[in-house]
Formats: sequence, C-alpha cells, structure tokens
Amino acid sequence: MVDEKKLQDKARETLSRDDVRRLIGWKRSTYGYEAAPAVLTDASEADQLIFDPTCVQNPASFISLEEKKPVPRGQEPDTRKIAVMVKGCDSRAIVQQLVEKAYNRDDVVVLGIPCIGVIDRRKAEKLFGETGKQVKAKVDKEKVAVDIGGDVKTVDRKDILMDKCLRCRYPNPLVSDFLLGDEVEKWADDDFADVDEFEKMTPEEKWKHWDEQLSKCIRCYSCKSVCPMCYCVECVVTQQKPQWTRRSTDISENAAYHLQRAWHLAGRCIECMECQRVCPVDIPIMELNRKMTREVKEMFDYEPGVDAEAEPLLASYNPQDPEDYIM
Amino acid sequence: MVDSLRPKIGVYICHCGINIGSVVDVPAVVEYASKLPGVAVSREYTYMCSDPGQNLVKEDIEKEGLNRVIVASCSPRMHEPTFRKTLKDAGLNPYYLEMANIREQCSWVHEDHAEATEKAKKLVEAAVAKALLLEALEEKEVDVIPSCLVIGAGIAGIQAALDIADAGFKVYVVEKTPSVGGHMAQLDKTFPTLDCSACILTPKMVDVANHPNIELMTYSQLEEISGYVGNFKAKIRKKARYVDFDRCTGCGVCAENCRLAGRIPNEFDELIGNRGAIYLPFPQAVPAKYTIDPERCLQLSKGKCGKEGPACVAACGPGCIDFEQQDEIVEIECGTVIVATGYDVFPMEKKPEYGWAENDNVLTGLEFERLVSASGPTGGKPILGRDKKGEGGYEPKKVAFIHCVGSRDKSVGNEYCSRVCCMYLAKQAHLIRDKLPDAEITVFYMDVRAFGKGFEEFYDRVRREGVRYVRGNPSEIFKKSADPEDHTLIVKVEDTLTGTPLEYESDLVVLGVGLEPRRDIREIIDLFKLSQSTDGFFLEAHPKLRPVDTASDGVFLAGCCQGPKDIPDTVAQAKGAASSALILMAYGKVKVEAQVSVVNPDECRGCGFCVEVCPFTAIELVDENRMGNIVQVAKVNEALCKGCGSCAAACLSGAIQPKSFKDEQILPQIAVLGVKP
Amino acid sequence: MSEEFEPNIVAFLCNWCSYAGADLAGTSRTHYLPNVKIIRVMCSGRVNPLFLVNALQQGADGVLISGCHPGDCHYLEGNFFARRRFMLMRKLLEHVGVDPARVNMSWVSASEGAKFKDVVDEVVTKVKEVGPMDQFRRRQINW
Amino acid sequence: MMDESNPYLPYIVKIEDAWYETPVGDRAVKTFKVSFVDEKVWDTWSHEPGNCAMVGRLGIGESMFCISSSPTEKGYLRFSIMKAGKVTSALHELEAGDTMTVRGPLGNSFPMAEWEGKNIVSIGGGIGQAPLRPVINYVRANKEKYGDLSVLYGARTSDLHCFKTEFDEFTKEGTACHLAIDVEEEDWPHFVGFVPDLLMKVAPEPANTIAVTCGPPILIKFVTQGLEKLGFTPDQIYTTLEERMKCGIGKCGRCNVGHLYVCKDGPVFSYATLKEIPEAFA
Amino acid sequence: MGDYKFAKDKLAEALSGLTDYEVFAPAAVGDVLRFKVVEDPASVSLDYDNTTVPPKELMFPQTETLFKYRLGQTDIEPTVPDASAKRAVVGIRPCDALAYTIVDNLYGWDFPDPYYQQRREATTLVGLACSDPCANCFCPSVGGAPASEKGLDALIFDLGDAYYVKTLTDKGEEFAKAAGLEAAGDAEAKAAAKQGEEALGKVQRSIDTAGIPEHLPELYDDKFWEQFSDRCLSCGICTFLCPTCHCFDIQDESEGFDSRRARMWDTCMFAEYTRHTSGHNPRPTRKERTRNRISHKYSYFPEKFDVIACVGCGRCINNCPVNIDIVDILEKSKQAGAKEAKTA
Repeated sequence: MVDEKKLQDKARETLSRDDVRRLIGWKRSTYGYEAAPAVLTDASEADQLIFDPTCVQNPASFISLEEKKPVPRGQEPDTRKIAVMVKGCDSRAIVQQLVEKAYNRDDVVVLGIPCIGVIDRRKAEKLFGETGKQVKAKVDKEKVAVDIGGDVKTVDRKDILMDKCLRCRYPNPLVSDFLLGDEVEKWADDDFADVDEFEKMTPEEKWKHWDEQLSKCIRCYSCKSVCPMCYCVECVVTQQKPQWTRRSTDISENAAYHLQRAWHLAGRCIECMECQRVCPVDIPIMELNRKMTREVKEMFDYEPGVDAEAEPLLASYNPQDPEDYIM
Repeated sequence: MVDSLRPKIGVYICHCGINIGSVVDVPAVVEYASKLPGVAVSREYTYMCSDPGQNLVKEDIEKEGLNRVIVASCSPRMHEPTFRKTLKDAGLNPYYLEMANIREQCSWVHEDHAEATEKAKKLVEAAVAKALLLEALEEKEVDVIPSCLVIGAGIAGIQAALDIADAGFKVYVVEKTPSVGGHMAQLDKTFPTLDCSACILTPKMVDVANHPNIELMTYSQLEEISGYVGNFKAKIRKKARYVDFDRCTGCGVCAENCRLAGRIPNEFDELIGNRGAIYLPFPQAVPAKYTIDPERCLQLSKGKCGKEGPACVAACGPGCIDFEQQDEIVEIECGTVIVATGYDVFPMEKKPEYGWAENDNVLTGLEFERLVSASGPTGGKPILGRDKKGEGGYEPKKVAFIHCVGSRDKSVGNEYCSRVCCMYLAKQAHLIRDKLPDAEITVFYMDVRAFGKGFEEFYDRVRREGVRYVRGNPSEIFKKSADPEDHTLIVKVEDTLTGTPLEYESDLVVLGVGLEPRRDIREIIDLFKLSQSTDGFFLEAHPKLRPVDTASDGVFLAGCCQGPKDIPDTVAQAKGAASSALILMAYGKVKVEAQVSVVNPDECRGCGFCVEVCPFTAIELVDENRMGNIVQVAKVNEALCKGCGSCAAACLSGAIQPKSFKDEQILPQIAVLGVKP
Repeated sequence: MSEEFEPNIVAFLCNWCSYAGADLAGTSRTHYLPNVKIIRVMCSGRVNPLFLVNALQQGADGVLISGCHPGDCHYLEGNFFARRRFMLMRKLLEHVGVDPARVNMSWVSASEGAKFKDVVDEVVTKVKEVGPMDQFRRRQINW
Repeated sequence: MMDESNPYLPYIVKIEDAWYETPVGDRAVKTFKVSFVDEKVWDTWSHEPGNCAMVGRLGIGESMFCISSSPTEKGYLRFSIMKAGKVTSALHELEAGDTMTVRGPLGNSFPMAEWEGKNIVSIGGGIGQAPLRPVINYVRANKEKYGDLSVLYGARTSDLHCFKTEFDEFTKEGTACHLAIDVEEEDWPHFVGFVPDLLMKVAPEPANTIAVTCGPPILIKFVTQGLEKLGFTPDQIYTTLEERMKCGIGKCGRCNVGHLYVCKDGPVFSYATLKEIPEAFA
Repeated sequence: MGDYKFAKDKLAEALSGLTDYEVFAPAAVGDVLRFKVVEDPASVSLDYDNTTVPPKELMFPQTETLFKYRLGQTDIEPTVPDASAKRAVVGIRPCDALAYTIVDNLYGWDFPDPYYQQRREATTLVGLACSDPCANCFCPSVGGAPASEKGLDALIFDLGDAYYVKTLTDKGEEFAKAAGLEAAGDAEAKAAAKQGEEALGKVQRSIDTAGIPEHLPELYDDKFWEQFSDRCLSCGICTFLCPTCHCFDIQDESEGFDSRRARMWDTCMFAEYTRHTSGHNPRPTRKERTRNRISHKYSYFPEKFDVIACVGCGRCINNCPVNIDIVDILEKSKQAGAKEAKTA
C-alpha cells in the first residue's frame, strides 16, 4: 500500500518546486464512499492528500478541465507544470492525452501510484447503505476493509471493487516520474466476458435495453465533462452550427448523443469508467465503450493509452484491415 | 450586385431532350421546387447546357438577383464546369452552383415514372437545402518556379530533360547510378529498325551532361521532397564517389590498377561481365568519371588495401582519389517534377523452374543484350562458358527463346503484358541468326503481339530468316546431364498447336523476361505520395486523358515507371511529360483547388488527427495565440490540399471542414433525403 | 394504402469512383431500385461516421457508403480510413440493436456500373427484410 | 401589450422597410422598420425609450434587441440589428414584405419623466446608438420638457456610423452633435479619436444633466470614468446592459448580473446601481 | 382539514379510485427513481427514499413545447396545458413540494408562465412525510422539515402497517374523497406528529443560513470559490437534479415543415449558458459558474423573493461526482473573505 505520509511529503516537495503550478490528487470527501479530487496550488495544503481505495476519480481529467484564462496584455502565460497523481488506469489517460498532443510530456509531473483496486460506490451502497459519514478503506489481495465513520466492515474484494479493477491489466502506472509505492503484481485480466454476455441478446433485446437506459438520460453531460479524453473547445454535441444533436431530450436525441460520444471515444477510451461512475441516472455507458474497445482490439489489434508514440487509431489504417461486410 | 444576404435560389430543371423529360414529370418537379425555402425562380428547359439554356440562368441572375443556382440535369461530373462558368459569366461566384443529378442517377435508371419523379423532387430539394449554405470560394493562383526536377536519367528522363532545357527552363536531373543512360544503354540494337542503341543514345547522354540549363546529378538520390505544385523543395543526396569529380579525367588508370579489377560482377553487364572496385560502368558512360564501390573497395570496406596501400591512389595522376569524401546534400527548388525511374526486369528467382540460377546458358533477355553487345564482356561474340580470365567457351548451336517470362502470368502475380518482349526476342533471334548463321533457333511463344509500326514486318522477316516459332509455354528447363562439359538444356514444352509434348534440346535459352516496377518504387511513392495501379506501376491521373499526370499536381510520369513500353513510346511519353511540365512553367502560375479544407482555429483541439490522415501533407500544427495562451492548431496549406475531406471525418470537434462539403452543408442534405416522401 | 414497405436509403458516394460508377450505370441504362438517394462527397474518407447516425435519426432505413477499391483512391488512402471507420461504426450501431444490414459499404469503381446496380438492389433487399428503422428515428415525440 | 395569458407567444410583424446602416457583411447593421400584421395590437401596445423586445424568425429563434424607435414615432417599430450569430444572420436575410416575430415590450426604460427639466447628453458608439436613438427622438419630440440635448457619437470609420443621415437633422434643429471616427479619413470634418476622448473634448457641464451612454463594454467603461472626472455623479449616468437572453421575461435565468435580471430589472441601469454589482462589468 | 387512513395493502386500490386524475408516482428503472404516470397501480410502491430526478419535471418538463407552427407560415398554435385536467402526484417528498412554492415566485412574477402555472393548478400534491431522512438532507436549515406541509395538498405518513393521510387543502380533500380513503382518528394524527418530530431529530446535516445572503456577494472576487470550482466538472448534475433550479433554453425545431418552439432545461454550469454570440462570456470559467450557482440560491434569489432557493434535499450533494458539497461550501463561506486576501 501507499504510505500517505510519503505521498504527502512528495506532494509537498513537488508543489514547492518553482516549475509546478498545481497538483491534482485526492482528499477525503465530506461524506461517502468516494474521495474528492484535490486540486492544490500550495505546498501547505499537501497534508490533505490521501490515497486509499476510495480514490476512484481519474485525476487526469482535471488537467484538461483547467480553463486557459486570458493572459493580460504584457504578461506571459503561466507555463509551469501540472503535477498529477495517477493510478495505473488513470495513467492511460495521460498516455492517450500525449498521443493526442493535449500537452507535452514536459508539461506534467506524473506521480504514479500502483493500485490494487478502488471501491465502486454503488456496490458499497448496496452492501452497507448510503452514508453521510466519512469513509476510509484499505485493500489487500483478498479483502477490502471499509471504515464508515469508525465502523469497519470487511468484504471480499470482488464484491466491492469497480468492475474495471476486476479486469485490471495495468495496476501500475504506464507513465510516471515518481512512483509513490512499490509496483504491484497484475492480478486480473480482461476477457471481455461482459461484452460476450451482452452480445447474446438479439437486436430487439439490445434496443429494448438501450431504449430503457437512454430514455433516462437527462443530458447533464457529466459523462463527457468528466472524460479525460473529452476536451474539445466546443463539443460537437452542443454546437449550434451545424446542430448535430438537438437540445430536446427524447430517445432520438439521447441515443444520437450517446452514439456520438461512444463513437468519438472509439479507439481513444482508456476505460477509466469515469463516465459511468458519474452518471446520476445509472446509464451503463461503459457497455458502449467496452464494445468499441473489444472491436478495436480484435479488428485492428489496437489498444489506446498504452503507447504515447502510437498513431491514433482512426487517423491511421492498415491496408490489411478487415472488410468482411464490404460489397 | 449581391446586396442582400437573402438566399435567392434559381432552380432549373433540364428535360435533356427526352432523356429526363420522358421519365420524370418535369413540370411537377418545377412546381415542387418553387415552393421550397429560398427558391425565387423555378424553371424548366429542354437543354440547360445549350446556349439558350445557359442564357436563361444568366438573365435570371441579372434580373432576379439570384445568388444561388441549382441545375437539375445530368451528372455534375459532366456539366458542373459548364454551369460554373455560366455563373461566373453572369458575375456570380461559380461555387454558388449546386447540381441535382436527375439523369444518370434518376431518369436513366428508373422505369417507374412516378417513383422517378418523386426521387427527382427529393434530389432537387436536397440540392436546395445544400445551396442555402453554399459559400463563395476564391480561385487562387500560385507562382510556378521555372525549373523542373527529373528523377531518373534513362532515355525517358534524358528526353524530358532535354526538351525542357531546350525550351529555356532549368532542369535538375537526378540519377541513382554513376552514369546516365539507363536500360537503353545496355541494349545492343533496337527493334524493329536495328539501330545501334548506343549510337543513337550516346549523343543525347552527352547533351544532358553538357546542356547549360541542365544540372546533372549522377550517383545521387532524392531524399526528401516537400511543397506543392509550383513550389517544391527537394533534398538530394549526392553519394560520395571517393573520386574528385572535377579533377577526374576518366583516363581509367586507376581501374586498371585496382587490386579487384575484373573480379566484381558489373551491374551494367547484368553481372555477366566484371569490373573493379573503382570503375566506370561502361566505356561510353556519362559523366566519364570513375566511382569507387564502397562496399567492395578493400580500403573502404576493410580499411586496408594491400601492403602498400591502395594502388589506385598511386596510379591516379591528378590525385583524385579521396577516401574521406562524404555524401553531399543538395537542396533545390523546382516548380515541377518528372518521375522517370524506369523498370526492373522480372526477377528470375520467382520462376525457379526455368533453371536460370543454376545454368550459365540460361540468360535473361537483358543478359543476352550484354552478351551480344559490342561493348559487352565478350565484345559482342555470342560465346558462353568462358573461364574467369575470359578464355575458352563455346558458341551455342541450338538457341531457344521463351516468350512471356514473368508477364501474362498470374502465378507470379503479373497479369499484364510487358509489351516489348515479343519484339526484343524477335530482334535477338535475328541477332543470333546474324552472328551464328548455322544455329538452330526456336522461339516458344503464347501469342506474338506485333502491334507497332514496322513490328509485323520485322516479325515476318525474322521468320523468313529461318527462326522457328513454336506455340507453347515451357513448363520446365533443366540440364540434360550432370556432365559439366555437356551444356545441353532440355526445354519441356507442349506444342499447343499440335498438342504434342516436346523435350526440346538447346544449349542457350534466352528468357523473354518482362518488365516490373522498380523494386524500390515504394521510396518514390512515399516521397511523392503517388499511387500504384494494380500492376504495381505508378498510377496516372487518368488512363485515357491524363496519361502522364499523377494525382499529385505538378508531378508527371515518363517512361516505364508508368507501365511497360518500348523506346518510341517512352520518348513520346517523355515529351508529353515535358510538355505538361512546360505548360505550368511557361504560364508561370497555377490554379489551386478552391474547394479546400479550412480550419476554425477557435475550435481546433490541436490533436493532429487531421495531420495524420492528410494524404497530401497539406496540414500542419502551428502555434496560435488564444487570448495570450499559446496553443497548437491545425493549418491547411491551400496549395497542397485537394479537398478530399478525410480530415473532416477524423476531426472530433468539426473544426476542419472541406469547403463546399462542410458538415453544415451535408447534414441538411441528409435531413432531406432521410425523410421519407 | 397498405403498401409494401419501401426502405429509404441514403448513400454517400465518392466523386471519383462510385459516383462515376453510378453515372455509368445511368449511361448504360441499367435499371435499379429508386430507394437509394445519393449524396456526392469527394472521397469516402470524407464521410463522417456520424452522418450515419444522423441519417438513421432523420428517418433513413439504411445507409450505403461507397468508395474506390482499396488502393485506387483518388486521394490515395481516403478509402482505407473510411473502411476502418465504418467497420467500427457498424459494430457500434449493432451494439445498440441497429441491424447491421442497415449499414452497408461497397467498393465500386468508375467502370463498375453493373456492380453499382447489384449493390443497390442488394442493399434495398436486405433493408427491406429487416423492416423500417424506427428505433431512434426523430419523430414528434411529445410535441 | 403582450399577450397577458402567454408571454412566450410573439406577434407577427411585417417588414415595411429594411436597409443597411453599414456595409453588407459580417457585423453589418441592418435596420428594420416593422408594423404589426394584426393592427389591433397597436391599441394596446405602448413602449418607452429603453424598452427591448425579442425579435425573431420562426424556425430559427429569437434574440433580444432594443426598440430603436421612440414611442413618439408612431405606426411602426424600428430595430437595428448587427449580424453576429444564428438568429441575427437569419434576420439579415429578411427584406421588406417579409414577416418576423416581435415579443415585447420587455425590460425597463429610461426614466424620461424623472429627467424632465434636465439637460440630456447622449454618448454612443457603434451599434450602441440603437438604444440611445429613442431617447434622443423622445427628447426632440418633447423639447419643451427638457433642457439642452447634445449628442456624441463615434464609430471606427464613417462607414460604420449608424443612423448617419439623422445627425444632420439634429444639427439643423440646433442640437449639439459631435461625431467621431477612430482613424483619420479624407474629407472628415469632425473629430478623429475615440468617443471617450471626444467626451473630454466636448466636456459637458454636469450641473442638472443626465448622461446616457451605450456602446461596446470598453467604451462604457471609459466614458463612465470620463463622466466622473467631469463631475457627473453615478446617479447622473445611465447605460444599458446586454447579456445572453432566451425568455426576456425573467424566467430562463441566464441574464442575471448579481441579483438583477438584465431582461427585467434592466436593460437600463444607473451607474449608481451598477457600481454595486461587480458582475455587471464581467 | 381532514384526517384519513388506509391500509398499506390498499394503496393500489386507493390509486385505482382516482379515475379523474392523471396519477404520478415514483417508478424505478433499475436503481433510478423518477416520477412517472401510473399505468399499473399495483406496481406503485411508496417505500422509497427520494427520486433521483426531482418531480419539478412534472411542472417544468425537461423538454416542453411552447407553441407549434408550420415553416413559412405565421399561424402559431400555443400548447399550454389544460388546468382542468386533474393530476395527482402521490408520494412527493415535502422538500420537493416546498421547492414548488419557491419556484412559484419566479414563474408568477410580472409575466406569469402559463405552462408552469396551469400544471401547478391542475395538480394535487400528495406528500409523503420522511421518517428516515437521507444522509445528506438538511431541509430544516432552509425552512423545510421531514414532515413539512408547505406547498402540499395532503401529506401521507407511513405508520408501519397503514398510511395516515392528513389533508391540507380543498384539493387534498377532493383527492381523499376520490381515493375513497377512510377517516382516521386522533391516534394516527398523534403518531404522525410524533414521527415527524422524531424524523426532524434524525436529520444529520445542517447549516445556519443567517447572514449568508448578505455575505456571499462580499466573496465575489474571492479565491474562496476556486477550492470548489477547481474540481467542478461543469456538468449539469447539480442543477438538473435541483428541485428549485428553473433555468431553461428555448430552441426552434423542425421535422420537415412541422415546427415547434420548445424550451428545455438549461444550466448555469455550462459554459455556453451565458456565452455571447461574440464569444465573450461573462462567466468564462468554472469559478464564476460555481459562484453563480451558490450565490443565486443563497443570495440573489432571497434578495428578490425573500426566500432561499434551496430546499435541502441533498440531491446535488448525493449526485455530485466530485464532492462539491453545498453545505460544506456554505459552512466554509462564513470564514472566507475576512482572512483570505482578495484577488483582483
């Protein structure tokens, strides 16, 4: 496990650097099973930082969320680095952001954290109920110990961790400048059983499923807002000219929105699952991304967010690409 | 004239005689169109493309103040330029035209009149929906640098270079090998006229080297090319010859003294003759400057040559040998490029059943040319089996020529006909008849294609000279016995005219190998982003009407790099390519595509996906000041962009859009066509 | 009217091969079904896969994208990008229950007028079989 | 007045006349003179200088514009609209004879009654003259009720001056009229420089005077500073604000500056009010 | 008004009696609850905490047609709902009912909004008192209570084996009659009152709002906001799920020539919400937007209507993916301003 003291020391040291502007990590939230993202600018705040299985958010999202404020005439833009703490899964976002030239490698200081799993709030709420208390947690190879305001409950790891953790292939950060803990062994793998299971459905069943799920969508756009890959100046979804998607909420526009979102993430989604986690109406958004991930892997032998030198999937091709349905 | 932003659309439905009118209810379409938003005028006419038809449009533009025009008629591939010009003549930007294809894609393909009429209405409505959003585009011209880069100095490159240079323009000729001349210099005689190949080529080779407008770079290679039509920048690597180019007199003393003299197979002689490590590929080579083969030279490859050091250095009077010489990179600018990289002959490794690798008396056509060439290793005598000193050997008694080796042969992946083999084999048969009047000569053929000027007559003549033509495609060629003294080869073949299987005995087999694209064609493709046709040769812009052009503007093709052809065809094409390049340079300006992509720098996320997909390297990422912050955004080089729009489909934010085919122009079309009538 | 279902298909054809192929079908007076409505683009690589989603949303029952044969793209490689994109988009649509028969792609060269007819007829037949696309079609819900 | 039962329903108006104030193109200003298709609307219609209306085109949408005609101009309404976005571009396509929609009058107005007996200085820049025009015309029509009227106006070039022809009339009537352009032009007899500079040159007397100003935010900022320097107190200075609006009736939320809704509490504010609202200058 | 009761297993029966009403009740899709029209009374359960999407959508649907027209024509057909078409919302939580009373101020001032008001008038609100407030509820701090009667026509208490219904208005009485409820006695009323008291004591979170409306504007330029806005996603969860958030966008839409003007929920958390056509945005970053959201609820709205635009339902806290906790913000705001240096 990560020693929080060491983590805070490293953060303090990093924030003290002249060339670091801010640091993104996690801190204890005011309540509940998920930590809060911490965006710090001052070394004195470093003791807020934590890392435990409640640290589910992907801090890489907050790199692109920071607005570039207008620079007053005569001043230089602040080009100091952003330090960011990442788990293995989160680190793939950094890699993919580098592929997409969101920034240069030099613009970030990556503090990597080997991780063996984070808690799924929804699973925790099912197990222990909603809570207004602050929660801490510990995880080992078997169990997760959840401390709900002093009341410690222990549960099998597979019953409470995020699905992404149960198929985690990158427990260690793929990119980091400092590792805040010992590397851990990979303990899970991804066989896309979930996608297989989904595909057993007939087209009618599939649509029935999506009709029900997408009808719930309130188009709060939290899924695209939180996505570390979604940082267009203005998303096509909200553009007026041309207007791809109307603002009215009905199954047609909602479906179009979700297809657009899933399409734009094809070959780019690094499966941090943030989109699904944040959805207030529990739309299983990852089911779309997972399908794309699987197809991208199977058809094009491609995996986003693992190689910063890779060509973007849909901006490249292989003359031998499959074309089985093409007439 | 256009003092209003209000779209005023004129819709013109063409009857095309009865071509459209007999199937589509034109008045109904006119009526339908007149009610569409923005439509000010809706008319029909028998032939819109006729002068009165066009005048109708012009008058309406002037009188009604139309600012968009829809012509519903034949395919835009047919008359879009016509009507663009109509608009232009009437003072309206030509890109305010949209066509609805109601002939090729409606009246000619649908029988049911009602359905065809409904479809025509929809097509017109979609055109109107798009027209509402059309934009005026500017047709731009860029200056053309008055110089041409010719790649390859075979007969094609030489001819093209001379023509352009004679017209008064600067030419840079880049040749990979140490001498100009190419394959033609290797040939003995040319068919069907039997001119001495060297005799007619050498003067041109000398001209290329001496022409004041030509800068010749032999033993050089194109490394990089950037820019666009009219404004290319090229980087050329002049490989080190290790011989001072200016001081070398070409006397040849160095080569005589080379420790490896006569011990290295000479590429020019198709490896049947030898050279030294320092060499001139052939006596008439231009420039007549010696070159050291760095891979074979002992001094260069091993660091040591004999006890006394390299003999060439000692022998060279002017002291030209310089083992320290480095490659030199030359940068040039040019307005046009002619690619004349030629061909390679079919590699016999791909057809092992013909025993070429094992038997010295199985020769490719090109090897045979060297064998019978006066400047070749045997001084033109058809002698085989000489020893290393060039002594001994025998004259063949029974010579077999085989057609279509590596051509018209799916098993080796070459479906095409190489076009020259029939005649060069006839010529070679004639040469053997000439040199060995007693030899028995048999030609095995599939078909004899004697289509050129004087070809049939020549073929007749050769047959009359006692050359036997047997219709059959040999399946195998092998040595009759293991005896090293017995040179007899067995050619296993079926005479398909009589249906008899034959085992023809011969002591020289000449293979009519076909022509293939250069093995390293990929390098040129990558440099210029050219495409290949299915046969692997460079793809011309249009097989009929633009045979010397490529999809890359300003880059032209000459000679066999575009496909197999004989010398006169090659020269003709070279002249064609030269003239195409000259058109650009003589006019001095070139129009660039108006329907190019454009970037909205405020919406660009700088991911570079468009840069990656652009086949024309027309997009780059540049710094953009966004309220004091420096961000990277895409920028289109309008001279390079061809408007394909691949960038737009790759762009996530829709920040890059091809003009006339923007998302905002296509989506309304989808909206119209998607809705059921 | 209890007519048979007539599918509405929106096609995106590249200017150089498939649109020319469709023109050739016309010049050759090859008759085919009128259900396909063509939108001309310069290259199949131009076709944003989201056009498909939009077309299905607008009411198309099926879509067809057609370009030059691989290797023959007028713009060298646009169709290779298109191929990748539409392989993937088809899978995505399939995942939400859109029958893959609605998403069609073909390579039709300028000389393949006959093939264009075959493609059109096959696409229309296929889409006819799967019926109208009404899953996420825009309609006046709650208007 | 507006349909009491449903403030979202617009009136249909017919464009009587339409012309460009500035050269055609992006950011051009086009003036529309409109009248209600249903003439009965005039019976209940009344607006004050400063009032706004949502002007739109069915199928496109609507946007908030000030009514640039004074209530003293009878039988028509005028709107001067700069082409900028989707709605304004669609409106610019319209010509005399076409219809558009008007929903209003909305917002507050200049306290013309309160100002009676005072001198009025109008200081405008560019399209910012549109809300000032009704004030000027109202005062011109009620000369006896007000003190001196002076008009200061500028734009980047003389081409870009809105309501060009009207300034001559003012001068003829004896209204002090001071025009400016930013950059020197041939045959320009008036001031060259920015409007705030013009203001300092003209230097109106603050005693018993109300200054109304409108223009780009930067102009308002410097004009206000200039007026304070000249001795105007914040409650002698009035301006109008502009924010993105959708409903125009204080419901949709987006136009608030602090606790004030620009569409309802505004668009007319005294500088005394705005000074207390930091967001007003965001 | 009256006191009624009905056995728990008689819920479906009671609902079935409401033939004159369009009845809305919480319905689940997976774990997500939302008020929906009751199609099968037997499927309705009132055993729930609260809906994820607040019932504000019953008065102010996420997408709502204002009027219809044909492109190219000028006839406008308003689509104002009919106030006489009776609707009953059964099981609405007191906080959500309180929210209506707050939003009523805005929809009622100057230009009354007929769409909202007609629905409001048509609707009978039958509340369900909370016996176990959720973890992040703080309704007592903002004028509500687990058994608050404000805005309701009737209030149901879950007394274990039976429901006690207290009617509060004529509409409530009418509802009780239509549902065929039996009269309840003093015992039930007392039990309900007791339950209400107890529930009040179970509310875990609170904020003393005194002074906040006056104080927030002082923090306008303060760095205070950034500690929250720096992690804000700028998504619409907090506002879309807020029962008092009432902002909307208006858009014209066409299907062929059939067109409508419609309004749809909008949120001050989106950048484009206030962005001018020119590109200028008075609230360009998450800081300004976060400030506006909190200030609007706790300062601007009270300044105008004398009531805080928050009912303490806790939805924004529960659903915020980055733990932007309004109680926490308000608590911290009290200390802010004085000690922290202002930034220009």
